[in-house]
Parts: sequence; structure tokens; C-alpha cells
Amino acid sequence: MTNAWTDIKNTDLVVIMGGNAAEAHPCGFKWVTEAKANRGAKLIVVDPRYNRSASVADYYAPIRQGSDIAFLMGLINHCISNDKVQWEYVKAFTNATFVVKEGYGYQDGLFTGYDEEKRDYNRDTWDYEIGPDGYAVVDETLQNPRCVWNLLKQHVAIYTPELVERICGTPKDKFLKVAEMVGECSTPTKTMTSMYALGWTQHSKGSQNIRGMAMLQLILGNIGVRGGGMNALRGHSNIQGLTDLGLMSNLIPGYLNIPTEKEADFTTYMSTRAYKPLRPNQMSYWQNYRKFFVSFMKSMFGPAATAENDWGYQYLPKLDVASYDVLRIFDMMKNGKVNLYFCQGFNPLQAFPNKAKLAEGLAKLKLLVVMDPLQTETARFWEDHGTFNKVNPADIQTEVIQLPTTCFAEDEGSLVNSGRWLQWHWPGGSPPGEAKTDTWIMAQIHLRLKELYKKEGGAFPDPIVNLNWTYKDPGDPTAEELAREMNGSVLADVYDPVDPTKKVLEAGKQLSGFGQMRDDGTTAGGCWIFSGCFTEAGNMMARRDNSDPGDAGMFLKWSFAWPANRRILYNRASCDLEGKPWDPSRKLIEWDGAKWTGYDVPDIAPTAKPGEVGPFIMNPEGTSRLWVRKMMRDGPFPVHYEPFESPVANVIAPKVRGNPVARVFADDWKSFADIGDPAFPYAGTTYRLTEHFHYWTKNNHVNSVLQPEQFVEISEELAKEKGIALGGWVRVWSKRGELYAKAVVTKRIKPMNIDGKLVHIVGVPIHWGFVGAARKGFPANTLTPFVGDANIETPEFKAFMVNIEPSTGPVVA
Amino acid sequence: MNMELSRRTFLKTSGAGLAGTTLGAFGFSEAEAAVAAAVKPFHLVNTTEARNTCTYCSVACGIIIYSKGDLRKGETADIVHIEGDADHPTNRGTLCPKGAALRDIVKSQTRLTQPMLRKAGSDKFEAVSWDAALDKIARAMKDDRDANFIATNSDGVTVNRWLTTGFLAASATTNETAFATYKVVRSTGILAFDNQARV
Amino acid sequence: MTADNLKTPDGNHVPDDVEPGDAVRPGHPVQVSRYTVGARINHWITATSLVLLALSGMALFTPKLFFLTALFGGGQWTRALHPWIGVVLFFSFAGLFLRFWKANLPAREDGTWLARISDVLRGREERLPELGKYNAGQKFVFWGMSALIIVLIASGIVMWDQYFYAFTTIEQKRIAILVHAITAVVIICVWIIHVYAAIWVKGTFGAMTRGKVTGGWAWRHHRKWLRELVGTRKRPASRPGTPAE
Amino acid sequence: MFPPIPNPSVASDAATPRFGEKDVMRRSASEVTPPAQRLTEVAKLIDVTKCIGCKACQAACLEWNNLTEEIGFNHGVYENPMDLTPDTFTLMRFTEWVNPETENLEWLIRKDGCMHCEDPGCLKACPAPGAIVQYSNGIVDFQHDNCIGCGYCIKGCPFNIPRISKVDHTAYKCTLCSDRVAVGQGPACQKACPTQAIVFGTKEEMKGWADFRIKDLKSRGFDKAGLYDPPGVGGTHVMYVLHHADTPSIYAGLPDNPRISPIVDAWKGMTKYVGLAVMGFAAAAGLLHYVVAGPNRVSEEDEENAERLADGTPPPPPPTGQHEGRTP
Repeated sequence: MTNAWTDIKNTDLVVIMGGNAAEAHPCGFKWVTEAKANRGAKLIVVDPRYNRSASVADYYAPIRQGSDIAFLMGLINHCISNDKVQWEYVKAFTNATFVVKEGYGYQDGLFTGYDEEKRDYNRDTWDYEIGPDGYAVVDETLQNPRCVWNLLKQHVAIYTPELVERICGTPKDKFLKVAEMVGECSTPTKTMTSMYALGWTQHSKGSQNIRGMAMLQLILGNIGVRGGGMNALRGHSNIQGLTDLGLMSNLIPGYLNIPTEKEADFTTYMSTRAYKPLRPNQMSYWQNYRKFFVSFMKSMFGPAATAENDWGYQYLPKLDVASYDVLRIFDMMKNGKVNLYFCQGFNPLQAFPNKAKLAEGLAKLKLLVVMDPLQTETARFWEDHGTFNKVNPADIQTEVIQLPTTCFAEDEGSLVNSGRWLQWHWPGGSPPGEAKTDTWIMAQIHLRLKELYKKEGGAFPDPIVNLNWTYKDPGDPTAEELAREMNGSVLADVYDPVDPTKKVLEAGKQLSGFGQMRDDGTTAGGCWIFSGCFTEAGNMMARRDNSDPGDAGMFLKWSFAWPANRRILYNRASCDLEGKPWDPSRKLIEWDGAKWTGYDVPDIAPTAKPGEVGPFIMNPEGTSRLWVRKMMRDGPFPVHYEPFESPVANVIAPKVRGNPVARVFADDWKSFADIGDPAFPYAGTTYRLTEHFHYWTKNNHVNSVLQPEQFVEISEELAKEKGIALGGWVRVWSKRGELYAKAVVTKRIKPMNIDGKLVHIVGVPIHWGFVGAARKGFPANTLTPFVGDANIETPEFKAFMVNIEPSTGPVVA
Repeated sequence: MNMELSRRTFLKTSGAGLAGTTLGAFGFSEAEAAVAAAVKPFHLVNTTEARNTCTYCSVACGIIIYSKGDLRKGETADIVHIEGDADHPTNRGTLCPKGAALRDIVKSQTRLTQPMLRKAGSDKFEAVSWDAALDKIARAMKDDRDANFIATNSDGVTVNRWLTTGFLAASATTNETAFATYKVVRSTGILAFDNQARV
Repeated sequence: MTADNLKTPDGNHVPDDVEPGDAVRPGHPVQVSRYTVGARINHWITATSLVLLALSGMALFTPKLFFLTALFGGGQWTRALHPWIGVVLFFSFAGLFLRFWKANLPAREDGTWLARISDVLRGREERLPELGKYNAGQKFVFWGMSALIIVLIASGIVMWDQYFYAFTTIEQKRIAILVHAITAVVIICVWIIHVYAAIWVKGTFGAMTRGKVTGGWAWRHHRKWLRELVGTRKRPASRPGTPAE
Repeated sequence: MFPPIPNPSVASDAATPRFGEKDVMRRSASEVTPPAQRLTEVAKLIDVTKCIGCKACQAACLEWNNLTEEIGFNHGVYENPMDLTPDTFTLMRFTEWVNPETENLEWLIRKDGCMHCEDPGCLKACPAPGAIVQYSNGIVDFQHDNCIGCGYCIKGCPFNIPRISKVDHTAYKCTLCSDRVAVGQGPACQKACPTQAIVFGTKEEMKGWADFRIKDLKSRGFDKAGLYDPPGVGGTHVMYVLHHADTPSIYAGLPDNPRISPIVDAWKGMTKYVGLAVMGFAAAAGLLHYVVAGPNRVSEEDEENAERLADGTPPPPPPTGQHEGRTP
């Protein structure tokens, strides 16, 4: 989220598209109902199903899953054509005026540089025209046909309401009603907020879905303001934190990168990370990259990270591919290239696509280690559960170790919420039986491994034996020790370069923020964006003062938000060029003539004069980006691509199958149904229900009472056509697998007319499996295709093709 | 850290202009209420409170765990109830159907209580000690790493990676656990490192 | 064995109101067997059930009589037992019905009897016609009980939530309760009449205790029946019925 | 936002209930002298228009009251369980309704449960003294020690709420969390409700809050929005804000004009008094008759006549004219 849950109360229009906030985030959705009740805000829901969010919406429009970009580009087209643009904002705070260099172009669904063989682009032409002064060329008049604004206008022109209806199935009048309501938020005193979640991410073009809305929000001037923003409603209690801390193949905490093998040494690595400003006077914050990196390495390897060894640069592994994401790992596993696999509080057999492929992979491991508070299907993938998990245990040679861990109620520490608040919590119960914390387990593994390497030697033991592990009890580091380490501390006294008698930083003290980090090894800090969370003043994440000056919804004294306790990102953009709030009734910060003050921590240097420094300081442009240069693999603008399995060919680019640069593993092409395949005529989608949390709460009696048994949702029309009874059994199958479920026949799903073809939707909630308290069922991933988003490999769970028939239920054997 | 519970409430209502609830006003004085009452006793009395955060989604609702026994005094604590924290700015004491049933997940019948091992080809888990389990894991890691570690690529560039072992991290562990996990996993050269963020 | 098969030695049908076991034994005074052991047991089971039902029913009918639940071991037991006693009553009464229905078929003299109800009440039986085994009042009690018990068991089942909750709507249950209550009031009144009549007409109790009445009792109250018994007494040994003793 | 009620205190002195025995205004099957001073009436307001059907109320109710409902089946709808049970005091009921005026689908979701009527039909129907009490703050509470499990409360209730447990054979329903209200808390469902579709306070506050909500709804085109506080049962201490207050029955059969059934009134009213009178009269009439008419005894003459008849000696003929009914 750019903003915070509590800020949603400040909005005038909530657009829930690509998510179902009432269903998945009920307590956050409260702030929507508050905005409605107190500000007269309106709620629009755009979704294939009339869902729980829609039940309290002011306006609902249906859309076919996987067609969001067409809808969003249609909205942008509508706003541009009808002058629903916050012009001042667009000109000053976006890259609308930037001129794109010759050579870049777009035609028939593809940008320049496409290589069909590699399924990738050569993105060299996707950049700005750089002037002789070394800065990007801009055209304040927006006359240059190659300025971003004109390219955008041209790009979205085809997405007329008629085309939107053809692709999305949204009736034109409904689309126009939504467009009209959205357009009203282009005035500086009206804001719209976007609440989205996996409904946008779980597509082969998920990142571009989100970009589409972000672009719209920029055009309406809704980024950085109260009640605005792009609000990703994250799914798990600390998935934001895990991402921030870079527990991914290609990340270092704080969104730094693991080097690739092209970056053989530290100098090469840093050479592409200069982040020189593209406009005069602009602050480009990533210029501090080196400080964050070196502090991280000091935290990681302590005294072993020295200037001489490039801070331990070679202790880090180097990537040969973009990422070893879960899809790639399971593909490798299936091909016998993985021997050991650890699952920490995660149930991939349920959570990733194509269960059959996942199970095949797990069966090829030598050892699977599962750490979890609960029984999981993954840990028991070798167990025969009849039709629900038909295997022969004797055929599976994988050894499985299942380790009992504590849960939230039994451990201490911080979690990062969707609004980037780091909130500390305390344990309330004793662990059951022999359950242990994950930290203890990781420490034990590390110590044992280190011991083996010390004793026996072996392959490159250096990073293991040199890992900085100076905890009071190395076998069980405390949460406070680790939190202090992430925040960072001073390793050696630092003196003012101008006045060497003046000590700036004192060894042994906690850093007060990332601004104090240094690139000479005198500071350590595990995660620069978290710096400030545990300072000399104490544990800032444990703060519990819920005062809220100005009723702004900021709560600056409650916990700690990264970065620097800032609650709304890009909040400088809430003010005009003079530094006055666009909407004085919703002041966030303002320029008082000398500095920025207000209800939030300014997202700009406190004394950076308005008009001189652009508000988007993490970008070298100083502006936001309507056109993203070469930063996304699948194009600088979003393009409507059909899902890999689709009822119709792409109307705007019939020759393009799916997202043209999404990665598909060789084996998986044959597991996709053809476009318009009559054997799989219905558009399937998966989603969660408010009564359950993923595959956890089926272990919980109360939630199993509230939704005891698996079902699928279909329209009355499809039920009639197929002879399916309300509450009767159905079998649903895709090219990859099948499941049995009860039929919920509902008026809330309607067939759609897609480019002249009637398309029925089959909705598949995800929550069932073969362990737990609820009735046994099938995970939805028996059906879903093994393909991810082109940029970040989020699997395409939301759009695929299935067939359905009435059934007598699963044969229990 | 400070566990002193703030009793502050959000008395400011946005928009409605209603005064704070006068709930406290119903009922007679406490002294008179000592007469035999037919109302069930309030079962949170004499429990220990712990501030926590809901383990499910990223709304991160504040919760209070009520237990018999106080961990801070070194006692065993048995959780009797979990309820929303009215002081929390986001949820204001409310909880969703999962959050309202948090006690049930803590006390689930399918919670794990001891390390278990499933041997190759077996159809069951067998209990093992922590030491045996951890030693086995460390040994398996060492053997696999030593056998498959790639120090340099075909161009002779130092790459120091280990691709035959993967680690899938959690989504509900604390930042502190995550950081400890990061350090341990990264130090081995594992690249097949991912988390729940993608799904 | 029912009276249907009974024939007099001369081959004539035994009158409807002569039941198995009914017999006259000459002596001083004449003894008349009126009820067999089976009939008496059956009657007393019925009677006991009815009294228990009345007590438990009234306990639930009005708070003023709720204390009666103590007789049954408290409210829960009362609630649980009442319907089961009702089942006992129903089957028990069904037995009585099968035994007595024929003797309770209307006869011509019933009209006269009813017309002279004031003489009945004044005990001036010499002004009444000769009557069979039952007078119209007794027949009224018999048929009244029969009808009321059917209504009670039917309405009782509707309100017996423990087993039959799912089969009716709440509105139907409400009606059933009202009907049950009204019917119960009526049956209790009928019961009062029945018991009072037995108290008022001296010598009656013997019929349901020892099974016998005196000849004089029979002469006074059911002379036609007595005459019929005498008429069928020619060769008692060949009678297929079971004697009262 | 309606101001949240502060977190409960766990101190032992905080447990003293603020109402109890002395505040009982009505008690089933008992005469009660109502307390001289009535407590401030409380109410729970359920704003159906803000409800997202998440069932947090159901979960919170199960947890707080330590109820163990069975894990059932899916029956093709979102409801679960399918009806209130002795362990499910509150239940979300879902109705897919097409508004005939706009032809728009509306998903009407209503939290069902005890309405805590001012004139409670359950209490009226209950035959067990003290099994149902009504406190002067409006809470209608079942006292399980006194309950006999007869199920009359079900018939008395105009909303079909109470359910009899198969385990302990007593009636269960929402208590409005009397144990929580007694220490200044709101009911568990209200505390949990994510969107504040459930709020709790004094009845006056709730009516005021409802007005605020109804104004908002009317501004959004719901002309018939209104408060459901049915006068037929004297008003309720659980009220609804409905978008279509003119037709409550579209909300999964919420009664349009609930009142205690006239049949129940007849049963607990007239029948009781008339019945007792009739039975009393019958007994009295017998007694009186006995006193006036004296016992009906068999005479010596009767016995002799019987003996003669038995011996074959013809007894005296019946008096002339007395036996028209007989053939001589």
C-alpha cells in the first residue's frame, strides 16, 4: 500500500477491482464503510462475480477475468478524451512531458525489439531522449509527438467502450457509468483509492494490471494524497515483511539485488547502480545504494566483511537466471535437479499451480523438511488419501522431516502490515508439546552446519563460518537482538569530516535511521528500510500511542512504518508546486516557507524547496512514470493480453498467445488448453472466501463450521444448461486435473458476451485439502496452469479454462 | 518493552456528532450489584493479557490474548480467549471470522507437537528427537552442498551458488525470524529461495 | 376373544353389551362378574396414566401448579415423561376400546335415558328404562375419552419436539398446543364425571376392583344387561369366554 | 465511526455484574414486582446495509460462548449451518434479491438471532418459573437451571429463535452476551463486526445512530430505508437498519409485523383461566350434587329382585308406564 488502512476513510471513491476487500480483508474494509458513511464516498466493484464487496457497493460492473488491462486502458482513454485529467499534477509530477527516444514503437500488441524465439524483448529503445546536458529531454507544452503523454494517448486510443465491451464483457453503459464516476476524481479536491489484491497479481500480466491502475491514479492526481493511492491488500500477516527483507532468490533486504554472474566483482555491481538524476537538482535517493549494501554486508558477515574483500561480495551467490522463484524450483524438482527442500510455514502443494506437477517434484526429492505449526498437505504428500491424494507411499522415496513450530500466539517480534507498519507483538501462550520457534530451528541448523564445516571442511565454508552470529545465546537469538541488528548500529566512532574533534556517531549505539548509514564499514544494518525501528530511544515498533492529530488517520506514534515512519508514500505529491495541499481539507503536509511540516513524515528532504525537487525521489526523474522505460519485461505501457488459456483469441492482437514474454517451461505448453478449446469451454477462476484463510483455517473447528465443504459457484444459466442442481455434486476438470465439489448456483454470476461468444464462469474457492477439521476436498490448484507473471512469476490462478458436469461426488476409496 | 495497556479510546467520532457511548451508565452502582446475579460470570477475570497481532492477513489487526498463567512470570500460559484490541487504530477491536476464531487455530487438533520423520517408502510418520532431526538435516545439507556447490561458472566467474537445495520461507513469521532465516540461508549460497509473496 | 363369537346355547347371538366374562352367579346376594382381570388391569393402567398425565400436564399448563413437577422428579423429568405416559395411555386405552366398544354402541334406551337426565341425577332410576351394560352417560364417557385421546395423542406428537420437531411448522405446533390444552381440559372434566359417577353410584368400585358387582347393583342400574346374563346362563361350562375368577 | 467500547478489564474486582436478580422485570411463570427504577435500556443495532456477510459475528459468538457447532456440509448456499441451532445463536442469512424497480441484483445479508423483544413471546409461553428472565435493561436471558426443555419458548417466539439442545435438553438462544454487558462490554458479535454493521449502546443512542445511517441511505437512493423496531412486540432490543424497511420479509423472512401469535395468546391467556375454571366447576358440581342428591345406593329390594331373577323366579314387572322403551 502506498497509503494506510486508516487512510481509506479519507477517500471519495473506492474502486475495488482485482480484489475483494470485504471478503479477504474485512477489518480493513471497515475504512471503506467509514468513508461511505462519513464522507458520502462511493464504492465501485468491478469483478467477474457479484461478491461480498459488491453487496455493499454503490455500483457493480461485471468483467471477465483476465481482461482488466482493457478495462483500465479504457478508463484512461475515457479520462484523456473527456479532459478528466489533473493537469497540473500530470505535468509536474509524472513523466508525461518526457520525450522518448526515436526507435521505440508499438504495433499489434508488441513493442519494438521482440524476439519470438527468446520470448523476450531487446529493450534498448525503451528510454528517454537524453539532451546534451545529460538530462532527459522534456516538453512542457506536451506538443512533441514523442512525449510520453502523446504516446500514451495514442496507445490507449483503441480501448473504446465498444472494445472494452467486446473484450471484458462489461456492458458499455456500465463501463461508462464507472468511467464517469472515476473521471470525477480528476479534480484536486476529489480522490479515488484503488484496493486490489491477487485478483490483479495472479495473472500472466499481473504487474501490468497494477501499472494500469497506477497510471490512471497518476492522471487523476491521486498518488501521494490522503484517500488516494495504490493499495495492495497483502494476504499474509508478514508477507510484506518477508518481501522487505528480501527472502527471495534475487533480493537483499530493503529491495537491493543479489548480483548476477555478469557482475563478477563489486565495482561492476555498483557501476549500474549510480542512479544519476535525470533532471537538474533532483534528489535520487537510490544514490545511497552503496551505504545500504555495505551496512547490510557488515550485519551479515561482521568483521569478515572488509573493504579489502569488497565487504564479502563473493560470499553472496550470483544468479545465472532472473530468479529461482518457486515455479522454477518446482520445475527443476520435477526434472530431478533438486535434492533438499525446506518449507517454512508454507504449503506449496496447495499454493502453487498444477498440483500433479508439484507432487511429482516432491517425490523426486531426497529430503523434504517442513517447519510448521500445523499439519500440511505438503508434509504428507506421500500419504494415500484415496481420490483426494491418490499415491502409493511405497513408491515415494523422499524422506520427510516435519518440525513443530510455534505460532503467533507463542512468539515475540514484529510483523509488517500492508500499510508498512512494523508492529511488535508479545507471546500469550506456551508452545504445545515440543514445538520450537523458527528462529531457534534456523539457529540450530546454522550452528550444526557450521560445526560440520569447521570439523570436516568442504565446499567454500567461508560465508557459513563467517556468518555474523554474535547473539547472547547463539542457539536461540532473541527477537530484540535481531530487531536491533536489522535497525543497524554504529561499529566504530565516526567523526565529522569537517571538524574531526566532533563525534558524529558513537560506536555501539543504535542508528536512528538509514540516513546515518555509511559505506565505509563503520555502520551495520540488516535492512536499511527498517532502520529507525529500534533506536537508542527503544523499540519503536512497540509504540502504542494511538493519537491522531487532525484526525488524519496517520497515527505516527503507533508502531513504526518504513521508510522513516512515513505513512503515505510520495506524500510530497499531496501539495501543488507551491507546496500548498491540493485539497486544504485533507492536508497531509505543506511547505511552511522553510520546511515541510504536517501530519505525516514528509517524503522529501525537509528543506527541499517546492518546485525545485520532484516528489518521486526514488526515481532519478523525480517524477512518477506513466511510461516505465525498460523497467518491465513486457512493455513500458500495459497491453491487453489474453490469459494463456482463454475462451477467445486476443481481439487486438490475434497472433499473440498470452503474455508474449511470460516464461513457460517446455513441458508446460502441452498442459495448456488451446484458445477456444471446446473441451474446456468455461472460464475458471479461483478465489478465497472470507470464512477461511488459505489452507490454515480448515484446521480450525469454528471456521470449518462456517464453511465446511468445498464448492464451486456457477450461474443459474450454466446450471440449467448442464442439469446441475443447487447443492448437488459436480466434477470440474481442466487439462491438468479435476476436482469434485458441491454446486452453489447463484444469480451473482452471469454468463458474459465476449466478442460475440457466450462465456460461462466457474468460480473455484481454494480452501480445501486432505488434512484438517473441515471436510476433505481438493485444492483448486489441481486445475490451474503452471505459468507466472512475466515480471514477478506470480502464477496465473485467476484465469484458466475448465469443463464441468453433474456428478455423484468423489469416489472415496 | 512496555506492556502497560493504554485504556485510551477513540472518543472522537468522525462525522456523526454523537457523544461517546454511555454504556457505563446503565446498571446501578457497584455496591448494590453485589446481590445474587443470574448473569454468567465474566470469564476473562484474573487472566493475563498479551498484546499480539492477528496471524492472518496484512490488515494486521491488534488482538489481546487472554491466558491462564503468566509467561512473564515464567509460568505456563494456557490461552482461554483472543479478542480484538479496541485501542488499535486499524481494527478498533473488530475481527473478521478468522480472527474471531484465533483461539481455535492455536488449539487446533492438527497442531504439531513433536518432530516426526517419514522414512523413504514408509506410509507413516515416526517421532524423532530434535537432536536427531536437526543433525540429519545438517548432514544432508552438508553432503548435498559439498557435492553440488558451484564455485565458478563456465566462464570462470566466481558464482558461489548452490542450486540443488531450496528454501521456501514463511509468510507469517516475524521479521526477526525472517532475518535470521535470511542470514542462515544466504550464507549457504542457496539461490532457490522464495516466499509466499507470489501467491 | 371378543363377544362376536359368543352364542347362546340355543344358537342366538349374544347381545352386544354382554362382554366376555360377564356372568351371573346366584347366591346371597347374587354376584355379577362385570370385568375380567385383563379388563381391570387395562383400566387401571389407563387410569393411572391419565391421572399422571393430568398432573404433569397441569404442571406445565399453569405456573400455579408447576409445583406438581416435584412428583415427577422436577421439570425436566416431567417434560420428558409426560409424552411417554401419553403413549402408554394411548395404547392402554386402545385396549379398553377394543374390549368395550361394542357394549358402548348406542341403544334405543339411551335416548330415553338422556331425556330423563334429571331423574338420573336425582337417582330416581325407577323412572328410567332398563339399561344394558352401560348407560348413555357411561357411553358418553367412553366415546368422549376415545375421541379426546386421539386428539391428544395427535396434538401431543406435533408438540413432542424431542422426536418430531422437524415434521411440522411452528404455527402448526402452536395450534397443536392450543388444541392439546383445550382437549386436556375437556378430558379432565370427563374424567371428573367418570370418577364422580363411580363415587356417587355406590357399589360401582367393586366392578373395577374385584371385577364383580352385586346382583342388586346390576338390577338397579343395568337391568337389561342382568336379564341378558341370566338368559345366557343355561350351560355356562360350554361358554367359550373366560370366567371372571 | 461509532466509538469503540474500551477493552475489558481482567482485574478481579472488575467482574462484579452491574445488573442481576434485582433488575429482573419479568420472569417466566412467575409474578414479579418490577424494579422501582428501570435500567437504561440497551440495544444492538444491526445495519444490514453495512453488513458484508463475513460471519465474524458467528465466529465470535461461538468462541465467546464456548459453543461447539457440528461441521456440516455445503448445501449449495453460503449459509452454514443452515439454521439456528442450540450452538448457533446467531446466523448470517443470505438472500439474492432482484430489485423489481431497478432490476439490479441485491445480496441481502441479515444476521439472525434473538431480538430481545420488549414483550418477549418466549417468556410468555414458558411454563417453568424463572427459566426466562427479562432484565429491566431489555435483555431477555434464559436460565438453564430452571429450563425444563419443553420448547414452548419456540412457539412463543415470533421470530423462531430458541432451540432445544439434544444434550442437556434446555433452550438456547442469544443472551445478548449478558455476561459481557454486565461488565460494561458490548456483545461478542458487536465487538468483532469488522464494518461496525453491529453497534451496541443504549437504545436511545442506537435510534440516533440509525437515523444517521438512514439519512446516508436515503441520499444513495434507498427511499424506503428505515429502522426495524417492531411495535407489535413492544419494540426490540436488537434492531435492524434496512434499505427496504417497507418489506422486511425479503430479508430471509424477517416478519413484516411480528407479534406474539394470537394462538399463543389464547393458550397462555384465556385457555389457562377458562380451563382451570371449567375443571374447578366440574369438580365443584360433583361435590354439590353429592351433597344435594346424596349417594345412589342399591336397596335390599334390588338385591332380592336380582336373586329372584337369577333363580328363575320372575321378578316383579316394571312399574307401568316407566319402560316405554322396552318391548314387554
